[in-house]
Amino acid sequence: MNLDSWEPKIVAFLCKWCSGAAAELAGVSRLLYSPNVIPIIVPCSGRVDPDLIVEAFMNGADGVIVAGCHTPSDCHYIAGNFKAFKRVYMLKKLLSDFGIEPERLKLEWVSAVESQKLKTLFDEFTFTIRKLGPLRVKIRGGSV
Amino acid sequence: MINVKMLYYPGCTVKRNALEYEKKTLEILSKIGIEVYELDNWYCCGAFYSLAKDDLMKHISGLRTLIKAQVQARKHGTNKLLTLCPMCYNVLKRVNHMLRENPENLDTLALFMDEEEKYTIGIEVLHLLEVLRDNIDKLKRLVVTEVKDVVVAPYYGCTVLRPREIAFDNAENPEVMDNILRALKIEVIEFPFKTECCGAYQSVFNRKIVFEKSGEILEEAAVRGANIIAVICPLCKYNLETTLLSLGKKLRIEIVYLTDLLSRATGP
Amino acid sequence: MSSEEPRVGVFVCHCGLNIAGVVDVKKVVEEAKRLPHVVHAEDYIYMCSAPGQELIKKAILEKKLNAVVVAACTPTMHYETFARAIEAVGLNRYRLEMAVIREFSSWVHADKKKATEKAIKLVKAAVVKVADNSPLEPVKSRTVRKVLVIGGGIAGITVALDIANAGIPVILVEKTPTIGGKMAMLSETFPTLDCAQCILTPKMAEVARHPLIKIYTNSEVVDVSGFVGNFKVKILQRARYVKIGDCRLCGFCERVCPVKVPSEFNRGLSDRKAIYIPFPQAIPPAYVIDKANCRHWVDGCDKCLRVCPTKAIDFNDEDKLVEEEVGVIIVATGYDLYPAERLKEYGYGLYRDVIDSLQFERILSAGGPTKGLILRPSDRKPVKRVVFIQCVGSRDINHLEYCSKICCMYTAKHALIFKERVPGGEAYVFYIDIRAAGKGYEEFIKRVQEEFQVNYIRGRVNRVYRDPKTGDMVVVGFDTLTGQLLTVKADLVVLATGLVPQLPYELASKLKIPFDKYGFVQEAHPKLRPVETVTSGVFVCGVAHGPKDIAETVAQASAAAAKAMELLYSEYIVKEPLVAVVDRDLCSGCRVCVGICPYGALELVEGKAKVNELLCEGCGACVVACPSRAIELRNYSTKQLLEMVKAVVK
Amino acid sequence: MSEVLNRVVEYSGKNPYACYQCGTCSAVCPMVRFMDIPPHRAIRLLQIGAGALVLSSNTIWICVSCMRCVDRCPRDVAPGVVFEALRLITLRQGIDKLKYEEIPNIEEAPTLAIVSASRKLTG
Amino acid sequence: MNKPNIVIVHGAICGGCDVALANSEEAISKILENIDLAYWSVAVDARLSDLKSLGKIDVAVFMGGVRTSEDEELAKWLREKSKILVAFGSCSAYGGIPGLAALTSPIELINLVKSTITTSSQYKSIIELPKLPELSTYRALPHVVNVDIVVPGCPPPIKVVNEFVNVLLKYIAGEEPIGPLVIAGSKAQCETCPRKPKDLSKLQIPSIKRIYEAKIEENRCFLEQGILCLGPVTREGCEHSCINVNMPCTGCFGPLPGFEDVGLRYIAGILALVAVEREKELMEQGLAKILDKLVDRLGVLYRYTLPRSRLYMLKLSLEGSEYAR
Repeated sequence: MNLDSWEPKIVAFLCKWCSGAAAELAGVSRLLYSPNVIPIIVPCSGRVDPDLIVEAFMNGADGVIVAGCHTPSDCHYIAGNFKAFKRVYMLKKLLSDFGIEPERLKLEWVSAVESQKLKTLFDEFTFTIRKLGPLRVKIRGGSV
Repeated sequence: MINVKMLYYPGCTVKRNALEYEKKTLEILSKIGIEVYELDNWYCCGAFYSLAKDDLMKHISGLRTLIKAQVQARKHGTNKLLTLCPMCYNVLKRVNHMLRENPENLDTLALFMDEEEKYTIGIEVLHLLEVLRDNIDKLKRLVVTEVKDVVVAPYYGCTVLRPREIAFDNAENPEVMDNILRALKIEVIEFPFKTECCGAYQSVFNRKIVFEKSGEILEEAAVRGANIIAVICPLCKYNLETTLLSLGKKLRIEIVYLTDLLSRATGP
Repeated sequence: MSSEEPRVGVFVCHCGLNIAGVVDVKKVVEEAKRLPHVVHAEDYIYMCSAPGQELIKKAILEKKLNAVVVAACTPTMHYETFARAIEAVGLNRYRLEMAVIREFSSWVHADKKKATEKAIKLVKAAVVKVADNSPLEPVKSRTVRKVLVIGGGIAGITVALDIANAGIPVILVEKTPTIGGKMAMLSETFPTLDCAQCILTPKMAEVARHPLIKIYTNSEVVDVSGFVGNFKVKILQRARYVKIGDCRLCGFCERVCPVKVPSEFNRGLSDRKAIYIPFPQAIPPAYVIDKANCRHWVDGCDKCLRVCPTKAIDFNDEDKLVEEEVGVIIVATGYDLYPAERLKEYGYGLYRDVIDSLQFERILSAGGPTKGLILRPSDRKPVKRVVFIQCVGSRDINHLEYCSKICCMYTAKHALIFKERVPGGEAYVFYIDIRAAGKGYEEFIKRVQEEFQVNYIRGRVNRVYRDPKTGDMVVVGFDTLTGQLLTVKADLVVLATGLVPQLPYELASKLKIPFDKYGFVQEAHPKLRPVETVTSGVFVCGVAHGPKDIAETVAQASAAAAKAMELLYSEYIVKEPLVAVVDRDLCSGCRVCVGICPYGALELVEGKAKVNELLCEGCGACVVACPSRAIELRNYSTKQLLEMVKAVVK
Repeated sequence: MSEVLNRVVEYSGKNPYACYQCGTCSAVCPMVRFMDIPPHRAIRLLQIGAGALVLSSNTIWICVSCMRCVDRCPRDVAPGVVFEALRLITLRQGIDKLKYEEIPNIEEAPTLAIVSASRKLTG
Repeated sequence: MNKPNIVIVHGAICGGCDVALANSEEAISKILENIDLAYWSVAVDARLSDLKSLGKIDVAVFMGGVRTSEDEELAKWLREKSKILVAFGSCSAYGGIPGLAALTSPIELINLVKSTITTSSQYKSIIELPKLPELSTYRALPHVVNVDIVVPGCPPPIKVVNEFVNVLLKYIAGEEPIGPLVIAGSKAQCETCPRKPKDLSKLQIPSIKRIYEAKIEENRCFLEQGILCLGPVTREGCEHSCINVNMPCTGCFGPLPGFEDVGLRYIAGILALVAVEREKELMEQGLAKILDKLVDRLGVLYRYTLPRSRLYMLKLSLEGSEYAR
């Protein structure tokens, strides 16, 4: 792979109510941020299956962001954010168990007004991934 | 009776200015079945807890004392470290607390120490008042004489009750000493100046302040009919007494260590 | 999932230059055309305009599209517009997806090439999702036209009356033996100085005689199940030992009762008997026996029973568990005062002449323990000098971090009434800031300061203690404006204690309503949905939601009533159908989903999980949690999300 | 932000900007009447970048770290801790505020008074 | 009629599977009756060369994981040669316990063995390790070649062994194998768990405990007692021999159909449920503290399935291994 032309691929799972709304606000506020981050809107950070994150890595993502509403009480679905926390916390540990940098996965709470925080998150995460370099995947995993 | 063991840290002032306090205290403790072991080669506690975040160096002497206690704790089979002087209590307990809250500081401090073993934050720092409070029933049983004609204003000073994270009673209206005295049938007055500042170490360079602060305490106690102020701190005692002298014995009031009163009630 | 092969149309909007200025829309169209399932793609300057919508409709009909992706702004802006457009030509609205290429691309990136690439990926994701979106119909259920109001203070009373007057039955549950709440304890109300009882008691009486309001006093809600429109609640009605209809309030029983205990209503400033009525205008108008203190259960005393002329006393009365079905629940559980004894420096609990604000209300009240005379509690000496201390507990990280909002005003009111009643009296108020933002409030404060010459001291109090000679309270404080240490001797010290919510944790979790870190109920949206909670069908009003005064409470209560009626106006509850569904063939009955669902929407029926579509809010926590992958979220299925992930990274 | 304020934040870990000037510290301070600047005003001066005025006052040297304002401060600004930082700014320049030879009663004073005073007033 | 033949071949194996097969009289007698036992080095004295000399193979049973180049070669040869290939036992099917070593490099493993050999020091310098076949990337059998039948279990219980032989006989009778067929249920252990609660209330996991830390109540769901049980993510079909002796399921029957990765399902479902009632009170730090009590993550989550996990696949693909598929 030509490292000069390499661009980090980053998927950001944003919950519809807080971080997704922050992304909309970032748009309305014309905050320029890293185009490497592609958002996928989900109902809640609690809807983000660890499988989705691994799927992203397996298909060539170099980093994954999960963003939800602030704990303890901002979650539109009462406590989906805590579920996301537990899942991401364990998945990060597993990633490092398997020898993959856990920094490639980031969980952040971003409220609907924190568009600036979202921008910073996207930019800084892109920078982090740029430093870590590409996560190369040649062939996909399969099943029986 | 099964004796409770405790390590004992006297500190400089007790050994230099308050030997009588120590003597009476140790007597009382032995009466209630507490065996104390004075730390061998005890070291300065640090005298005043440094409040700065970046000033870890100043906690070294406190830590060293705690490590000494840890070593001797194994020998005597107790992790309790008794203090009489409120300043020693304050510093040691706060160093202990700080290490418990920020264990990473322990690693930094360890860099300054070559000989000592690693501190496991297992020492429990106690002040005399806590020990007496926990043995109040035993104290009651020891009463042999009614201490007559004595009206006491309990005086706690600042350092056993502040800051909140090391306090064993509410600093705005503590009741530990009041309860101990009442348990021994000694008359105690309602005294709002229990924790008013006596002037502290200002006595070495600004005696005017000490006279004014301690004067207020003395006067309030006198107005409320006390003839004794019970203290637990050698510095408070010194400040109150020098102030009393400067007032020319106008007030008929005596400054007495708490344990002195206890030993009056419990007999020789 | 639709059974027919997806035929997707992609419509890329220029949004003038908003999108087209950065994103190469033509290229997006070209790329879209190459995607699987896509049979049509085109761009237009304003898709949301009438001609734009016509374009979509025409394409649907001509190309037999069965799914549509509009690549434009956010769905928040125009989902409804396009959904209606496709519905107009017979397509289900859930067969529409929007690719947000404006807010997520053209507006946030300057690099045209990268913005275009990203827009293409967003379109790809939308296409794979819409291809698998099921056409759905809204979920409907019949509603029970009845409302449960929890809490019988001014908030609960207002809600109950508003709703009952509109013809909907109300069940009002109150924990204490009477409705009226804290407002019944107040003397006068700011800023108009109306007598609280005079405005409240007629409302209480109206509640009592309203044919559509059923009151449960001495009662608590102990269980809640069901969902919006169909709640089932269990109410524990504690035994009163006095038959409400038979009691004639003659008071004979009270006179003969030998037990005296401090009166809750007068906050300990006077005594009551073990058989008592909290205050003369209590609703329901009947005595009550306080079992904990009554001697009947100790030594068989039955003096009251013997003198009761109507035989209203029944020692065999028992606690009852009542079940009710309601469509809406309104939480109006109110507040209590922060325990002032936690602030030892002020001597509350140590000195009888240091009292809290509600105690002072009782002293001021004509029906209170001193009949409205301002006497100090310790020796009933007339009070000549009062010190008020504000922010007792409030705005303090050691106690309550928040501002309790009403204390500035009620303290001013206290000071005013005191000055009015005690000619030549002196009043001092220690304060940090004066918060008097309300209609007529600032004027009221100014009046208190100018006309009544209440001495406002900007600063805090060191401590309060008693002068041993005079028995006066000594207040030592600091005036920050002059830098002076002040000592004020006073007959009485009144603490403006902060408010703490009273909603029990268990009840909140049964109602599935979140609360903030202080215990106040969290509203669904702080601006736009201030009386709704996140659980549909549960509303909140009054101090249970946050500190507020009577006027605000009443306004919020009426708002909650209106919201409840809006919900119950229709015979059916209609809900978004984006809910979870269980594949019962895959479910192994492990109960993980039941445990993880925050709404109690899942239960096990015959060993398999089942979703209650009316309770499910569609968060998807269970979908992820199901170890057997037996649960799917409609139109957010794992398969769809996996495909979307692939679409954006490959 | 002034240099003094920066240093205060660094040494003490407390944030003077959290102060809303309620005056609790000045009310509870046992030494306030001997200070030329009362504690709450010292914090205010830090907020407006006039930390130098506080440094040159006697306030920080009169404070005996009794911790009363630290316990009672409703905003955790903890003036008593801030003052320690201010003392250190001077002491770390090698300026001592106590001369042992001038202690009048050094023979009779309890050891802890002398040690404490040197801890607080010398570098 | 010419009897079809069967060969039983070993990869990396402890020998438990042989015992399990031999232990079932019914299975053995049915095999002997209907099939010609052409090769089983554990039971019938034979060498690998005997196997290689067989003209045809109808059924090949592979026990153990694929660890060495020799194993791999053998597996590929069997696939080519036999009509029906069976992955027998959890090692063969999912990787099994030796699969936990997959994350450690072969060189590290060899060095570890070398460093722990104990012998009197005077001989130490002259001791040499026997020549070992080259260790390669650890894989389960289906990972290397396609298999027709999977017989899970560590070792497979008698019931499963018997069922397997019945299936085998059907195939021999002419039914085409519709592989891969797993001789187990398609639902989770919870479906048949003897501890299934009567009232079917919601599941709550208060904390995480290791087995020695708790007095485990019998007849109560392990998870409710804070004991991590892999039942919800594991195929049913075993005889609950662990659960019946008050031990939680460790997952030897492998993942449920439809997803490969036991660990990911577990963190998504069961671990997300931990302390669910106290989330707001514990906050993130508190929850992290509880989750940290799961110390041996791989040993608990992937005891039998690590080589088949998606993260292992990802790792292999990152290393550029040809086995990442």
